[in-house]
Formats: sequence, C-alpha cells, structure tokens
Amino acid sequence: EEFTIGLSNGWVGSEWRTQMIAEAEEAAKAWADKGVTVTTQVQSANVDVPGQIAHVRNFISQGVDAIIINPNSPTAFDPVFAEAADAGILVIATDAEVSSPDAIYVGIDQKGWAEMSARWLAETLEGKGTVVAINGVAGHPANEMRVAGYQEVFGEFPDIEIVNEVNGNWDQAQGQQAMQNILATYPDIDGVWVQDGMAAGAWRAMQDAGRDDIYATGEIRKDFIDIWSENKLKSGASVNPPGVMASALNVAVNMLQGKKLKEPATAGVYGNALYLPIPFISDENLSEASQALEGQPGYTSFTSELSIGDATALFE
Amino acid sequence: MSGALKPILIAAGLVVLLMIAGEMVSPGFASPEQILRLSIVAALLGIVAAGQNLVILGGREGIDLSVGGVISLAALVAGNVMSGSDAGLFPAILACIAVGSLIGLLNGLGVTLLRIPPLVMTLGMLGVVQGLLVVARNGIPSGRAAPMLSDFVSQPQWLGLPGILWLWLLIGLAMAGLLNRTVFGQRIFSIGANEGAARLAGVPTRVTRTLLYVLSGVFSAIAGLCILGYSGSSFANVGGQYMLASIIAVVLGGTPLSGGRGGYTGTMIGALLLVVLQGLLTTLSIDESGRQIIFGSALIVLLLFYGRSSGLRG
Amino acid sequence: MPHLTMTDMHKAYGATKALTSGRIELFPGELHVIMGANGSGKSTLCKILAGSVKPDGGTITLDGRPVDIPDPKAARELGVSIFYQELSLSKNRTVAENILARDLPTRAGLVDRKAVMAQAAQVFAPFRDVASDGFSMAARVGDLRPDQRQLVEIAKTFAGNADIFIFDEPTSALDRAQTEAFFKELDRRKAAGAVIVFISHRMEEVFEIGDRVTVIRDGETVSSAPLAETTRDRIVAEMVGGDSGASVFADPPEAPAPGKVRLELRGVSSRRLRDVSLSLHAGEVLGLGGLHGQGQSDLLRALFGLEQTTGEVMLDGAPIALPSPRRAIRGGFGYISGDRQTDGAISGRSIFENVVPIHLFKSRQHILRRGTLTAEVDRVLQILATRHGGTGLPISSLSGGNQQKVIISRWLMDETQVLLLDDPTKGIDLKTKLELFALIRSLADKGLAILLYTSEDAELLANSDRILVFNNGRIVRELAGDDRTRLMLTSAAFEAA
Amino acid sequence: MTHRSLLRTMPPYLPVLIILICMFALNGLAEPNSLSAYAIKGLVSTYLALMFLAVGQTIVIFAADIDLSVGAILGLVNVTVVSLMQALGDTPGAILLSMLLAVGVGAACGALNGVLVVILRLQAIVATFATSVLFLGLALWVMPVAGTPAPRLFWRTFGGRIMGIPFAYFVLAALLVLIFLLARSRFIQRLLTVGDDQLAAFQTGLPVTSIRVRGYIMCGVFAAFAGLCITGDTASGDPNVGGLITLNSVAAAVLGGAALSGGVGTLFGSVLGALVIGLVGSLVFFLGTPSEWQNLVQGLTVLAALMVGILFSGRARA
Ligand SMILES: Nc1ncnc2c1ncn2[C@@H]1O[C@H](COP(=O)(O)OP(=O)(O)OP(=O)(O)O)[C@@H](O)[C@H]1O
Ligand SMILES: Nc1ncnc2c1ncn2[C@@H]1O[C@H](COP(=O)(O)OP(=O)(O)OP(=O)(O)O)[C@@H](O)[C@H]1O
Ligand SMILES: [Mg+2]
Ligand SMILES: [Mg+2]
Repeated sequence: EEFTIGLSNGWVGSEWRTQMIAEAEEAAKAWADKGVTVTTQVQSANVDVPGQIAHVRNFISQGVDAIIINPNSPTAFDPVFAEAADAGILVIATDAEVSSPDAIYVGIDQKGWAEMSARWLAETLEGKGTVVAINGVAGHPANEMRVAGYQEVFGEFPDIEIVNEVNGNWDQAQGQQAMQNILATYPDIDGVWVQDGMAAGAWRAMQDAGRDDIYATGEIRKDFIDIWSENKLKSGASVNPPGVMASALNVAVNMLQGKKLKEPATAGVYGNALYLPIPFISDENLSEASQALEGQPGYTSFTSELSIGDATALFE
Repeated sequence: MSGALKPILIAAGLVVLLMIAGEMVSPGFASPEQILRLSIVAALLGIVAAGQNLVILGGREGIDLSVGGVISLAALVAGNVMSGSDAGLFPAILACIAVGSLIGLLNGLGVTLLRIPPLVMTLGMLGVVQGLLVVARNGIPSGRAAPMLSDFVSQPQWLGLPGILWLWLLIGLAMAGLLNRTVFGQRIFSIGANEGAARLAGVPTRVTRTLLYVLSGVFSAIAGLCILGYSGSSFANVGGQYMLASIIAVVLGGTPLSGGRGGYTGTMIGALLLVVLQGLLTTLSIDESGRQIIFGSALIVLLLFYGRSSGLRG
Repeated sequence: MPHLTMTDMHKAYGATKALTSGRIELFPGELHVIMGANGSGKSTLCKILAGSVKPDGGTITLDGRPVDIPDPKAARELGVSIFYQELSLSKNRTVAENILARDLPTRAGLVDRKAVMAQAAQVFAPFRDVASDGFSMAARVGDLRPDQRQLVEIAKTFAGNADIFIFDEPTSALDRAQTEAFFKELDRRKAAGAVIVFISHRMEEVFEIGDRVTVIRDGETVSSAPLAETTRDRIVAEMVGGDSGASVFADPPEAPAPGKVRLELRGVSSRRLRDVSLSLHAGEVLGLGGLHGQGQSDLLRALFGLEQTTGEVMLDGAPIALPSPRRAIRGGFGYISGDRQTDGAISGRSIFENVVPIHLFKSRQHILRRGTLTAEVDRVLQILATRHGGTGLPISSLSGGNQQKVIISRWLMDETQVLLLDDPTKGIDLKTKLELFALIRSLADKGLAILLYTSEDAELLANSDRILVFNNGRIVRELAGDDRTRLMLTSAAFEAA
Repeated sequence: MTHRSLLRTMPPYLPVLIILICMFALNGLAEPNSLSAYAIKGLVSTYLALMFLAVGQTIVIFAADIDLSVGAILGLVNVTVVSLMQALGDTPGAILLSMLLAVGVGAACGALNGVLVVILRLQAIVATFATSVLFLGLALWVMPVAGTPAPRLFWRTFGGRIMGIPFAYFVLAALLVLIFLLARSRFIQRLLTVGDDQLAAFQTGLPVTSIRVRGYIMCGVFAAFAGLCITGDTASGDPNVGGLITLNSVAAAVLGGAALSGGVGTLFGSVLGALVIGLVGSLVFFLGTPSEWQNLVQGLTVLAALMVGILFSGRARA
C-alpha cells in the first residue's frame, strides 16, 4: 500500500513545531516495516490564515491522500476542509481543535491540559493562596481553552484567588518580563500558573529575584527539566507532546486503510475530537523525564506518541 | 541646544510620571529593585535602538526592520558557541558580532549600491534571516548562556548595578562621542540632512551609510547576546518584539524618522519610557483587550508630544 | 484706484524677520517689478499674496475690499497665479499634467487624457518653439533641463483664469530666446489688462519690460516709482541702502600675465560633451559661454568627478583620473553650484557643519576639534562678510545669498588649485555678486585657476580673462582681448546653431 | 526607440507581470495540477484579501504615506462583521447591512489614521503602528476568542458559483473595474501629485490635507473589503487574523512598482504584486524544497523579486 500525507505547519517560531514535524516524518518512515509506504509532503512556514489555506489548497492540487494540519485558526478552515473532503481527502487537525465537520482532531485536550497543571498547583498550595497566570496570545483558541481550564479548577478552590492574568504571547522573554513586573507589584503571591516556554522565563525571573518560595507550573524542554532537577524547583508540568502530529499520522494511516474507529471521534467542543493521553511531569517522575531526554539538544521537548500498535488498537 | 533638549526632558518627565502613577496603582512598582529590573529590560531594547537610531539619523528613509532577525540569529549562534561555559564567552562574542556585521553589511550594500529603499531591503532581509534561523535550528543545537553572561545581565556587579547597565551607559557615552565629537558623526548628520550636498562636500556617502547598517547589525547582535544572558537559553524568535519597539524608542526620544536630526540620549529615555509603560500595563489587572487599547492610545498620546512634522504653510 | 494693495505686511520666522513692512500697489495693465537684495523679503511678500505663507499681520485689499487669503487655493480663486522661485512641479508627472495640475479636465467623472494633452499644449503654445529637444507634453518633468522646467512652471502659471500673475525670478535659467518668448507673452497678457509682478536680479531685463518698480530693503518697502523716472544707479542705491559702489557690469579685465598651465584637457567627451580640449593657466579666470545648457555645466561637473568621461585630463602636467568628487577634491578641485538646495546646503544642519566638511576630509581628521575649527570657520566667513547670527544656527536661517557665502567658505579653509564655478551667482543680489567676483579675482591673483560659468552674459564678459563659447557640447570659439564683447559673444553662440 | 526610452515607456507593472508569469510557468512545470481551474480559483479566493489590502496600501503610498495598521483593520472588520451577522441574523438583508456597517468601521479606522498622520502630523510609521495596537485591542474586545462562525449563506455565496463561474472571479472582476476607474479618477491623480512633492502640490493650490486624509479613509475602506473577503474564505471571526498581512501588503505594493517615496506606481501592479507574494510559498513547496529550507528559499525569492522590481523601475526613472 502507498499513501501520501501532507503535513501543514503555519508557524515556525518555536522548536516544538520543528520537533513536531520531525517526529511525524519519522513515524511515516516507520510504516515501511508494516509494508506500507507513507510519503510525507511538508509545508512549514510562517504564514497567516490565508497562507495556511493556500497550504491546504496546494495539497488538494497535488492530490494527497490525507492532510494533517496544525491550524492557525479553529474555524477559518471550514470552507477549505470542505473542499478537501469533496476531493476525497482525509483531514486531521492536531494541537488545536477545529470546528469543521469534515475533519477530526487528534491531539490533547488543551482544557484538560490546563486543568491538570492547575489542579497540581492548587493541591500543592493546599487549596489556598494567591496566584497569577501568564498566558499565551489573547484571542488564540488554544490559549482561551487553557484559560477556561485553569479558571474552572481554581474556581473549585474557594481560598485560591487569581490576582492577575497577563499575556506573554508564548514568548519566553516576554514571560520573564511579565513575571518580573508581577513580582514587583504582587510580592506576596504563592503560585504562578504559566504556559509552555514562558514558564522557563517566569522561573528565571523568580530565581533572579531570589524567590524560591513560589510554586509555579513548568515546561517540558530539556533545558528546563535540567534546571528543575539541578535546583530542585517546586514545579509540575503537564505535557503537550510534540509527538501529537506523529500520533495523528498513525491514526490517519489506519483510516486510509479503510479501518473504522472502535469509538468514533466525538469528544471536544466541536464533537470531532479524539483525545490523546496527557502525561504529567512532577517531582515523582522527574528523573524518568530527565533520562528520556538524555543526550538531546537543550530545546528538545519531552515527548510521547501513539505507536503504530497503539493507534491500530484504536480501530476495529 | 535647548531645541534638542526639549524632547529628552519631556520623555524623562513622562518616565517619572509613569513611575509615580504605577506606584499609586500598584504599590511596589517604583521600588528600587523594580526600577533596576525595568532598566535591564530597557537596556536590552536601548542597545537595539542604538543601531536603529544611527540608521534613522543617516536619512534617506533609513530604517532597519531586520533587527529582530539578527537578534535571534546572534542569540542562537552565541548560545551554540558558548554552550553554557564561560570559556566560550569570548569566541561567542566574536561570532555574534561577525554575524551581525555580515547581515548589516548586506543591508548596507543593498541600500547604497543597489539603491533599494531601506524599508524594503531590511524587510526582505528579515524574511531571509528568519528562514536562516529555521535551517540553523535544525542543524545546530541551541545552547545555554555562560554563567558569567547571565550574571552580567541580571546580577548586581559594580556599585550594585549589573554589568549590562554599565554597558548601556558606556554605549550611551560612546554614541554621544561618536555623534558629536567625531568626523564620522558629522558625516552621519550630513548624509541624513542632504546626501547630495554631502557627497559634493567630500563625504564618502556610500561608505558612511553602509557602515550605519553594519553598526546596526552589530548593536543588534550585542543585544542578542545580552538577551541570551537575560533568558538563559536561546529560543526561537527571541528578537521578534524588538523590531517596532526599537523604532518607537527612537521616535519617542526625539529623533524624527526623516533623519539628519536627533541623538541617542533621548533614545535611551525613549526605551525606558516604553518599557515602563508596558510594565505598568502588565501589572494592571484588566483584560488583554483593555491593555492593548490603553497601550495603543497611550502611544498615540506620547507621539503627540513629539515627532510632529512641520506644516506646509510657513 | 489700484487693483490690489498690500500694506504693512509682516512676517517673522523665529528670530528672522523676513518682512517688516511690505507694501505694494498693483494697477491693472502694468508690469510691476520688485527689486531687492537677497533675503530682503521679495519672495515672502509674493508668497503671502499667493496664500502659501501666512503673514503675521498686514492688510490686503482687492478693488478696495479687504480680503483674506488663507491658502493657495483661495488666492487662485481671487485670480492670483504665481510662478515660484523654487518651482512647484511634480517631477514624476508629465508636462501636461503639471501644467493643468490645479484642474485636470474630466469626462464622466474620469480624467480625460486627450483633453489634458490638448489643453496643456494650447497653454504651452507660445513657448513651443523655444523649448528645444527632448521636450514633449508627455515627457516626465523630472527628465527635463532646468530651463525647460522653468518654461513648464511659466505655462502652469498662465493656465486657467487669473488676472494677477506673479513671477518670482522666472528667467534665472532661461536663455535669450526663451526669455524673449516669455516677455512677448507677458506683453500680450498686459495688453489684456492683467497685472504682472516680476522679480529679477537682472537689471537689463527690468528696464527692458518693467513699467513700475518697487524696491524692498531688509523686509521693508523703501520706494515705488515708474521705471521711466528712475535709473539703474538709483535702484541699486536704494537696494543696498548706501552708495552704489562699483558695478559687476564693468568692462572686461586686463589680461593678466599668464601663469604656468595648471589644467589641460585633451579630447574630453561624455554624454553631453564632445571632444573638449582646453588649457587653463594659474591665475586665470576662464569663462564658459554660449547659450544655456550647451555643455558648460556638464564640463564642470565632469571635472568634479560627477560624470563619466573619456579623454585626457592633466593637472600640472600629470594625467589624473577623476572618478569621484572625493578624488577631485584630493586633486585640488573645488566646485560651487548655484543650485544651493540640492548641491550646496546641508540643510537642517548648522553653519559650522556646512563650512567644515571639506577641511575635515582634506586633513584626514577623525576627531572633531570644535574649538580650533570654530576660529577657522569665523575667519573664512569673515572673508566674504557673511551675515549670520552664530555658527551654531542652522544654515536655513540665512538668506539665499548668505547661504551661498557659507558654501563658498568651505573652499577657503584649505588650499584649492582649480575652482569650478557652476553659475554660482544664481539668485544672488547685486551687492553680494560684487563681493563675490572681487573675491574670485583675488583668489585668481593668488594663483588659483578658475573655470567660470554664469548664465548672465554681462557677468561673464566682465569677469573672464578668456571666454570659451560652447555649442552642443563643443567649444566653437575662443574670445580673448578685445573680442570679449557682447556682440561677439552673442554671434559666436548663435553662429553654429 | 532607444534602450532608455523603451524602459521609460513600458508600463510600470511590466517587471512584476513578467515575474508572475515566470512563477506560474515554474509552478506548472513542477506540478501541472497547480494550473488547474480548481487551483487558480483557490489562488484567487485565497489572495483576494491581500489584493484588496495591497491596493489600499498603494493608495496611501501614492501620497508618500504608509499604513501599518491595515492588518489590524482587516482583523477588526472580520470580527465586527461576523459579530454583526450573528446579532442581526442571517437574512440577506441583515448580511448586507452588516457588510455595509463593517465597511463603515474600516472607513472610520482610516479616518483616525488620517487625522493622526495628516492633521496632527504624527509620523506615519509609528502612528499607524500605534493605531494597529489600538485596533487589535478593539478586535479582542469585540471578540475575545476566535471562532464565531459566519452565516452559511455568506460564505457559501463567497465560495460558490454563479452561472457556473466561481463567485471569487466576480469579486476579482469588480476589483479590477474599481482600480481601472480609480486610476483614471481625479482623486488618484491628485494623490500622486501630492506624493510627488507635497509642498509643490500645496503651493499649486491642491487641498493637500483633505486629499491625504481621503487617501487614508480609502485605504481603510479597502482594508474592510479585504476583511470581508477573508471572512468569506474563512467563514469565521478571528481577531488575530491580520497578523502577517500588513508587511505583505507593503511588499506587494513595492513589488508592483510603487515607490515608498510617493508619486509613482500603479494599482494594477500592486494586485499583481499580491499574487506574486501569494504564489511564492506554493512555488517553493511545489519545487520540492525540504521543509526546513522552505522559509529561507521563500525569503530569498521575495528579496530577489523586490530587488528586480526596484532595479528595473529605478533604472527607468534614473
Ligand atoms: N550618492 C551617490 N550616488 C551615486 N554615486 C555615488 C554616490 N556616492 C558615491 N558614489 C560613487 O560611488 C563610488 C564610491 O564613492 P565614495 O563616496 O565611497 O568614494 P571613495 O571611494 O571613498 O572615494 P576615495 O577613493 O577618493 O576616497 C564613486 O564612484 C562615487 O562616484
Ligand atoms: N521658510 C523659512 N524659514 C526660515 N526663514 C525663512 C524662510 N523663508 C524665508 N526666510 C528668511 O526670510 C528672509 C526673506 O526671505 P525671502 O525668500 O523673502 O527673500 P528674497 O528677497 O526672496 O531673497 P532672494 O533674492 O534670495 O530670493 C530671509 O532672511 C530668509 O532667510
Ligand atoms: Mg573612501
Ligand atoms: Mg526669493
């Protein structure tokens, strides 16, 4: 059997995305062992929504069998995904959910992701204290789902108060600057809920200020995990693995083979999601995470993916 | 002199005013430590803005939109060369300056030899550098900052101030000296004011202008190095936020985009003003939409103080 | 009753009082000349009338009614049309579009291109025969020669309905034939009852066509009289406010004892030059004559490294290459152009900064020693009696003439061997011209070799030791000794044409 | 006819037209399907927004101004029109009214830019950057999170066909007619005169201030049209949708032969420039560039195209 799968990535501003593509390409090669030839076509560039719509249309012109996309918008692709479906192409979104009925989502539940780390923080603080949140890009759906997630969890704890929520645009340095300003004006906070790479920045600001009494969520790059282990930080991090696209690819190949999901993808706000498990790194399993990343470059993220076997097991 | 001093005084007054406002809204905002930390962030911006300032002073619509790309590339290269060890610091500095001056040189040659408008040339170069970053990140692992570099940026060193603030001060003095006390400085102003006449008066216009872009590249590279020290490790797109911020800092400091007029002292205060304003907005507990609306409006109000071009009717 | 009067007009730019008490009365059907030294406020007075400068005070009455002129559009509606000294052309637009810029003809709401061409051609008709080569209604104004641009600005002034025409130095780049065509059109308009205001520094023109003259000195109207009742000397006296002194229009100088050959050209050609050979001696002022734009400026620019040439250039007997202005300056050349705004003034910067660059370049300094330099700057500015309020002030605070003095001062700080003067007195008043030519002569006496081009024949005749007459990029005649007469110059200029 | 005068009489958009044709040819060689009816229609409907935006940007560039807020205006219009349609219902009348109001929003944004840059005389680059922050804030206020869907009727029409012809082609045709008329309007001619030499235009008696302000308003209106196109192609609201498009609009204008110093260029050239910018990404992909090199090759291609355009038109003008 031979399948061609188009991979579209609309933002190249982070190492996580690079790793995402690389792992997906690896996963495609691994199918050779099963006697299936999976060819990937990759479009990966900094584009806006129209630019990424063009990615999809290019794939349609090329006549690929499936498209896996890390989308720049949740809803903007409805029309173009409909075009793809008309052309008989399977569309799978990953990392951010899409509203299109013509696509399914294979990835983590961003809201659950935030809930997990928020719960860790709330429980570590024993259910009371003041916290701040440093968020990604305002208006971005993944960000807003995460915000909903932590707000819901903190809402369950009456003695936890969110004193401020700021946006660091998923930029490490902006996260660091935001944390710096927060520390100056809210010197008595107990916890920080912060996302992704900005966590490294926030932790750095706390260390610079000598504040090792604050609990904060962490992130999953080797650089950070090393610092975490070395300095015994009080942190916990839920994992959005860059392997999500590889997982999506493994699911896609199964679907292209004509198999049916045992449980159809109906989760999520749009009712088309297949959620993957979300690993969590805390002091308990920190050393395992360290080991998994041993010898990798500093920007490598802790990852996990559905293996071919795992994926196949989801199908009838 | 008093004419040149006015915008600087306005900017300085506004900084003080914002600090006071900040202290009232969120107590602790004007604490000495916070002032120090804001100054560090301002220094990072200020160093980028030094190069931007020179390019703008040189006139002919001078502007450098590639600074963000250069910062990111320099931070990547430097992090990789030093990879967390003090021994690698010096080679890293050299590597970074080489990268910055090379990109600056290409910008300069495009602008002077091919006569590409600076906005277009440096915008195109930004696209190229961003592409280069993706390639480079696949090829070379990004590394960590040397401890010495991190301490230089964020730990109090001499007289309670971190090294970066001394460096910024030094750059301030050097820029003032360069602009007011050297022949090169004279040449910058003269090509900014009237390139054709300057050329007839023996100014090597192309060489001078090319050097301005080289210097801008070098300043961005130095800033990239410092930002690496600030954040500890290099990461993709570290420099993105500096492109327009550096231009705004220059304009808030009283150097008009038309060139031939202005200086760096004002730009330093402009950088401080911008950072204090952003810091103040961060500490306000409001929606992001509110922050953006206030930030945009505040910038408009600030710009009303300066940078107004003259009317047509004398 | 006068058609229009301006009384007690005043205007200050910061500390500079451009106009303190401007007054003028314009009668229908007259050609009214305004004369005054550089910076006396002529242009300011005219621009106020045209609405492009806002006066600080004063009254304007039209047919006895006081009027307000808030902008050029309003002036136009009152029937005032102006030719700007610095021109008001858009260089990327065509000649036709410029002439009709104010009011492009439309059809069905869209610009009617055919009508634009036709109407513009009609307005330009009186000058069609003198516009010469490379000129068409569809040409881009930026591609035209300075004299052609002045013709376009003239046509633009005449386009549309107006009955007061102001011409602020309209002939400064025109040759004789062009000037005559222009004067003929002025006569026609005058006969039709229009008022014409005319500014020129060329005394002959003024007496040739003027009816009445108003003299302005230091921003103040000092006299107004019919030209028939006044004399050249009286006007000059009123302009300078003292005795009239010597005249630029004196007889040709005695031929000096020729020094050694300093500059020699053999077969120099370029885009506009054809096989130019000449030799220039130390201590000599060599004039370049002929009709406008026959290669005189091109030769000077080529010698200053601004144009590519073939052929041989020898300085003091040794061949030299002149690939750039910097090389030319190092070689001992100096260049002064009458086109101050583009070639001279480093606008927006101080007087000091406008004087020092040549010295800084030649002395290969890198550090600016302000103290020592300031003394030097003061010294050279004094040689020309430059009037200024401090060397730290921007050069734009000076009048045109004084700006030119500052630019000339550049070349006086260090030794220069060959001075290239490219219409250096364009738009400069009589008194300043006198000082300037005296300086040029004294520089020649010190051994400098000088190449002089000026668009005024009288000036050329009065100040050159020899004159080379140019036509179409070639030297067609050399005039020396008693041949240096107006008649010979004119006939030489026209004979090959 | 000599070499120089030939260069001078050629239409200013010739270089970009040649570049565009070459890109189409290369694209077709690498992937024949990229010239299929489907692909062409896709290209047009994807980049209609950029074409409108580039035309708007060119209008202000004609007057030697610049507008760095066009992307933010587009985003604001996108979320406004989607919110309005949601509020007013999805009847044809309500949709048309929403569109009209959204164009009004664009015009108002343009007017604010005009007031700041022209009347209050702020420097265009920094002032329009400041307003872009403001407009983004407003967009976030109107729609805090991306996602509200546009009515089906609206995007089905935009993405559908009328008499067998894709609707996008009608929009493109309307754009071309519009710029044909604009290019011959007195307004654009005056804008060019103002951009050529502002002082000269003022002294000539043109109402410089009002011409420039109207230029900004017109730019805002075109940004609003672009916002409507993007809404049609994406069927939803997203406050961040205008992220990269601003700088692309400037690049498209320059590619199309407009000089940032004002007074030179054609609206048609900018439309072609927008297509070139749009095609570069596809071309780089279809030529089989490895993913990590795509950005670099794309950056180099855009830079080269910009240089070629400027060198050609610069030569012709010199
Ligand atoms: N603004 C300009 N426009 C057009 N050509 C220019 C411009 N500036 C310089 N040139 C040309 O570029 C070349 C180098 O100019 P530059 O001013 O750098 O001189 P230079 O090489 O430093 O001179 P020198 O060798 O005498 O020191 C020369 O051929 C010069 O004529
Ligand atoms: N825009 C301006 N800003 C500052 N000073 C000015 C300005 N325009 C004119 N002046 C000054 O006003 C005075 C009068 O200038 P004006 O141009 O009216 O003189 P003029 O009689 O036309 O001289 P010229 O014969 O040189 O053209 C001069 O001192 C000049 O420097
Ligand atoms: Mg040199
Ligand atoms: Mg004058």
